[in-house]
Amino acid sequence: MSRHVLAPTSDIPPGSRKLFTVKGRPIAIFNLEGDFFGMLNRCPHQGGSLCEGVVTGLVLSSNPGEYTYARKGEIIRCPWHGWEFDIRTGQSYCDPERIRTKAYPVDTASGATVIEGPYVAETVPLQVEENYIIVDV
Amino acid sequence: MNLQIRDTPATQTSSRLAIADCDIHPAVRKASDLDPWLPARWREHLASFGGGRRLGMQSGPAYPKGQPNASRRDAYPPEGGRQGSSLAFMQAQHLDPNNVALGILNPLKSGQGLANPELSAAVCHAVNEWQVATWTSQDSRLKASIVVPYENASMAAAEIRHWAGHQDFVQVLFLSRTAEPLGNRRYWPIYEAAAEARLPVAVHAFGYGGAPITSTGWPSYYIEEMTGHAQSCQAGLSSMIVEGIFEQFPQLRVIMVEAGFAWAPALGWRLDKAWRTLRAETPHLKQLPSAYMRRHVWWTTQPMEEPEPREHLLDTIGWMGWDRLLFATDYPHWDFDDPAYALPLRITDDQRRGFFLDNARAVYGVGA
Amino acid sequence: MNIPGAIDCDIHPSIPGLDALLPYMPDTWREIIQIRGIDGLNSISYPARSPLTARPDWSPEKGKPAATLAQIQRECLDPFGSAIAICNCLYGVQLLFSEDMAAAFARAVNGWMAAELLDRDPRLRASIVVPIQNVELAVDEIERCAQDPRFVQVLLLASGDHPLGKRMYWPIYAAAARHKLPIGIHAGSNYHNPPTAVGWPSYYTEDYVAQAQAFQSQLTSLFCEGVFNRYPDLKVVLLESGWTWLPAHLWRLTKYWRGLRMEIPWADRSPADVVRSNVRLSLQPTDAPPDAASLQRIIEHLQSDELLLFSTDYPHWQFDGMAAIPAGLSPALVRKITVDNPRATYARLMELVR
Amino acid sequence: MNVQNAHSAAPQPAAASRMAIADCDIHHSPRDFKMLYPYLEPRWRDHLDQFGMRRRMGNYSGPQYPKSQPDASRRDAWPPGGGRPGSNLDFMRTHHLDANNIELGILTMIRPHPGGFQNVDLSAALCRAINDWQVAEWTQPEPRLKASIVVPYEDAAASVAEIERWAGHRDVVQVLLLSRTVEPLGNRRYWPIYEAAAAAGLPVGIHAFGNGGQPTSSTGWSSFYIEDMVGHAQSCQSLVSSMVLEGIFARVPALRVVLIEAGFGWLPPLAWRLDRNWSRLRAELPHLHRLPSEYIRDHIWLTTQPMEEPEPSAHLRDTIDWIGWDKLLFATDYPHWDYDDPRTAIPLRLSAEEREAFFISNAQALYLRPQGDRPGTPDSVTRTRQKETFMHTTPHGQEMPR
Repeated sequence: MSRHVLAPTSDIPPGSRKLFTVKGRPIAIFNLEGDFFGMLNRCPHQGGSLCEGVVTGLVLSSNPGEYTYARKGEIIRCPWHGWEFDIRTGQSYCDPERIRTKAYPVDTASGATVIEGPYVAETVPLQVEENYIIVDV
Repeated sequence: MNLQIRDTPATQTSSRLAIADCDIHPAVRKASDLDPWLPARWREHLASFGGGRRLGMQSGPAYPKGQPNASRRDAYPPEGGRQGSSLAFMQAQHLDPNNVALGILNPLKSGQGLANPELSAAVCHAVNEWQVATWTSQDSRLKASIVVPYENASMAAAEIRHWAGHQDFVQVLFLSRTAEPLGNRRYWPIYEAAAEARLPVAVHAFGYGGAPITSTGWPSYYIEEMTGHAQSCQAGLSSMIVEGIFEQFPQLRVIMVEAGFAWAPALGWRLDKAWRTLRAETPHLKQLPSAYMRRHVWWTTQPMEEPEPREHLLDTIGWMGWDRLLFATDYPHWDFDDPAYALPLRITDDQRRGFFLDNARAVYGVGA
Repeated sequence: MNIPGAIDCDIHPSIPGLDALLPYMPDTWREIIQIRGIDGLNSISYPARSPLTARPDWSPEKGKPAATLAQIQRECLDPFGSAIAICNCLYGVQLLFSEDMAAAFARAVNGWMAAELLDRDPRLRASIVVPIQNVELAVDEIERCAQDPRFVQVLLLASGDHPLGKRMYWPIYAAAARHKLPIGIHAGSNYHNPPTAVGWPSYYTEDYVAQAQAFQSQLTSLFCEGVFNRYPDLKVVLLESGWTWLPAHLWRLTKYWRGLRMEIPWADRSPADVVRSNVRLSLQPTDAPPDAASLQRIIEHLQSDELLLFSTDYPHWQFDGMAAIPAGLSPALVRKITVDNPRATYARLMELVR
Repeated sequence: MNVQNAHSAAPQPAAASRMAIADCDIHHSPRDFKMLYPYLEPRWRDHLDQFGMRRRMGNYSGPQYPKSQPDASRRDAWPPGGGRPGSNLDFMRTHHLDANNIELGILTMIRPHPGGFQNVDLSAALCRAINDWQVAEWTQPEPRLKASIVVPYEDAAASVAEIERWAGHRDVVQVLLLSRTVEPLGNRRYWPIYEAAAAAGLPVGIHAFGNGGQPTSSTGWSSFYIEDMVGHAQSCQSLVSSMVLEGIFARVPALRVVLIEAGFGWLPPLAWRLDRNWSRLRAELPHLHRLPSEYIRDHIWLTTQPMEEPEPSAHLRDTIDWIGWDKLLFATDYPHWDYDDPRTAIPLRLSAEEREAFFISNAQALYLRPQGDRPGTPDSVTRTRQKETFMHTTPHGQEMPR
């Protein structure tokens, strides 16, 4: 496993996402209110590109006919079959234990730290005053 | 409605006006009466599977009737059997005392509307044979209707062509509640065959189309079903007019049977009004809808509407035309109209004769 | 077969005729029925003489099959050795349009059942026929009959005016749950809708085959509407459904649940889980190929040995002789189907069986 | 679609290295409905402008049950230049045909399929227009695509005329109906359509959906879209029963039927149920000379999407064994949301022969067979296997009327 510097945090403002390829793997990075999360961009069902799905909340119900809306912006729906995944964990809503897309730990670090290493920065130009998104792959 | 004390009806047949009764219901005494004309394959089929229709009950009506067999309690033949099953008793109770000069037989439970298309055709054919053998050949006042398996047009047309030209058959019979509205093209081959045979098409209320009696679902009570036939028949007649069968078959004549008639003027007005606005949708129509109605459609009278004051009915008939109504009793059913009481109005002799007899003779082409 | 303690979960006594019900009706209805000349309420779901309606050796010369206690004992209870048999009366009460008339007929059918059969053979139990035309009246009838522990289930038909999951029907489920009564859904229709989703067929055979599709639709509805979320202990028993359609149906329903869960957010368990906890199916007919190997595979597809409940479907002609249990089932599974599963399903059965 | 991923995506092998496949359910549509107008007589353009389509349901446009995604489509299938998914041939080529190495794509027009419109003359006119449009704008520019002709199926005579108009056209490989009809599809009103299709050597495709005016179940209208979708399996079971039992396959031995987008897992239990009940009730159906399952085996094909997804997935092999590996036609349903991806759709390890049959050769055999060479019955080997799986012995004697 190695740590990869993906982009400045300012590239992915809160509520947005971006797709990267790291070690040949497509990884989608999401910014939820300043926290960053990464998941393999492949739906475990049939391989749909999750990053192209819609970010939604979760409609829940404790009783038929009652609707509660929770976790606004924290769920990604596969653009093909609409399966719902928790951006924070990669778990599917319907069957969280068995159906999940791989989650990758994401961190942020200051430019100064990053320049110290040991990170794989690939093509990202680094600046001391910036913060960077780091993923372990 | 029936509160007024009426004159005692005339008792002497000879002194009474001869009438046509355009809706008489003959019945089989027992199911096996049809056996002579039903191939063994279908007798066995009926014994095993019955005659399934598009309703849940194996036999009998969807809505329980008001009286057994929906018939007058005084109409059981003395020799036994159900009401309407004895020619002798029908003659004695109805044809002779009411001076019926022309009686049109409309058999119900005749194989029409059975789900199995070939069974429907086979039973209809047997019923037609039975009408001749049991009724019209025994009493020349009676004329028969060709019952046809109308949900299968090619079979129905074949049955019409089989009987075309037979003196005892004066119309083709449909039931009103069909699988699709009556103007639909699936039925056109039947109208074509009827027009070709110069036979009017009678549409008798009832039937087994599988759709609820109202457009808003199944009501709860028999009274709602009975009242509902008027709405159902308006829908059927609108369909025939708007889909253009009278343009396609200019010789076609249609008789609405046992659906009442007082709804006809308002329906005509509504059709005309809507068509004036919407006629781009139906460019195949060349005249006002009411004009087709006026020219191609007749109504039997029973169950007569009974407004108060009674004279309002004169307006209705005036709007429809005195040549459009064909008197009918619905014998032996419980909602029978007695000719002595059915039209207690001051009208001209011509009107009376047309209403009770001449209109029927004209439409059926049956002379004096 | 003759398995000690077997519980036959689906037999069909016939109401001998309309006259048999009159003693169980109040004067008003007795007179109305006579004055109006009402026929017996016989549904086209089982034409009187169709080969399926009664096995040849269970078809009397005169009268109806399974219409007397003696017939039922001689042809069904004694030879199969069942400890208990549950009577599901398929009289056409559900076909009626008048809610009040339907309620009167339902009361009469249940009254007849208790007096003519349950009182006279301790092996018999029955399902409550309800006037589903009016949910309040149906609940009243459940409350009335539930006082008698020999009524062990509420009986509904596979096709009616609306899908059974609709909330309008939930008071029925509340009453059933209150009294530990499973809901038995039996093949049949009130024919207020066409018997298939594509219209009216020409033949009876199509109608009967289509019953399996009706059960599939009802299972979809019960799951999607969340009936078991609200009534987690409620059991639904699909009676005379053919049952081999179940695995394939669950595959499809589960697939769509994964994609459309947000439409029915209360659906928090997979359809297969819900079926395993809440739905049971009677054994006859078993719509399977004749080879035991295929049947084994189908059973494996069920992924549970708790779903099937033994039934003869007497007097319907589903098998010959004593072959009520299809060949090839393991003895352990036969024991589950015939004894353990019915006992686990019908809570009220155990109150009397001990 | 705020994501840029030009160089990313899953590591896909180049199209050239992937197996060529057939996709037997691709949904194209005009970018705008009015793009059909040039193919339509002025009388009907005016009519549509004023009166709309009238399709035996309440909604003037759109579906009865709101879909789960816009236009019921994959979110990534909207053409970059605008227009609805499936409306841009160039984008379909790069996004789907090239990417998935589709060698044979069967177009199935359902957006709209006018076959069930209440006004039968409009239905016929719009069917003609759609057929002219799809040949001119889709199959002629793109030879990998073949057309299914839409026909006004509630009017058999008009349908026959349309079939005869296209018979022998190299771009036309199928006659297309929808599944939810006014009466069950085995009803005699539809028989002239089957006879004409068989005479023209064309299979009849029956795609799930449509509005016959009946509720979506035998027990009335359901509440939810998921019920509508799941319910197609029930509707299609009923229509298969109808076609088999009402005797159309006995009457037209050359008829081939393809059930499209209705699933297939339900077919074996249905066949068992049909055989079982026919053995009991066959006195009602003397026009049948063989077991229902044999008619099914010889005359019915099914597209695969939406694939059943049992767990464990090995159960799917049983199902396909029961149906026959020669009867399934791979389909994606592109661009719809319940699309099946050819890379992941079938969760089984297939032999080379199975893979070939499933993904392409079954479709080629069915759709590309030269004129006049109709398969009346499949070869005897598959038939024998069939009998072992479907056939139910009759309890009262083994003899089948022939």
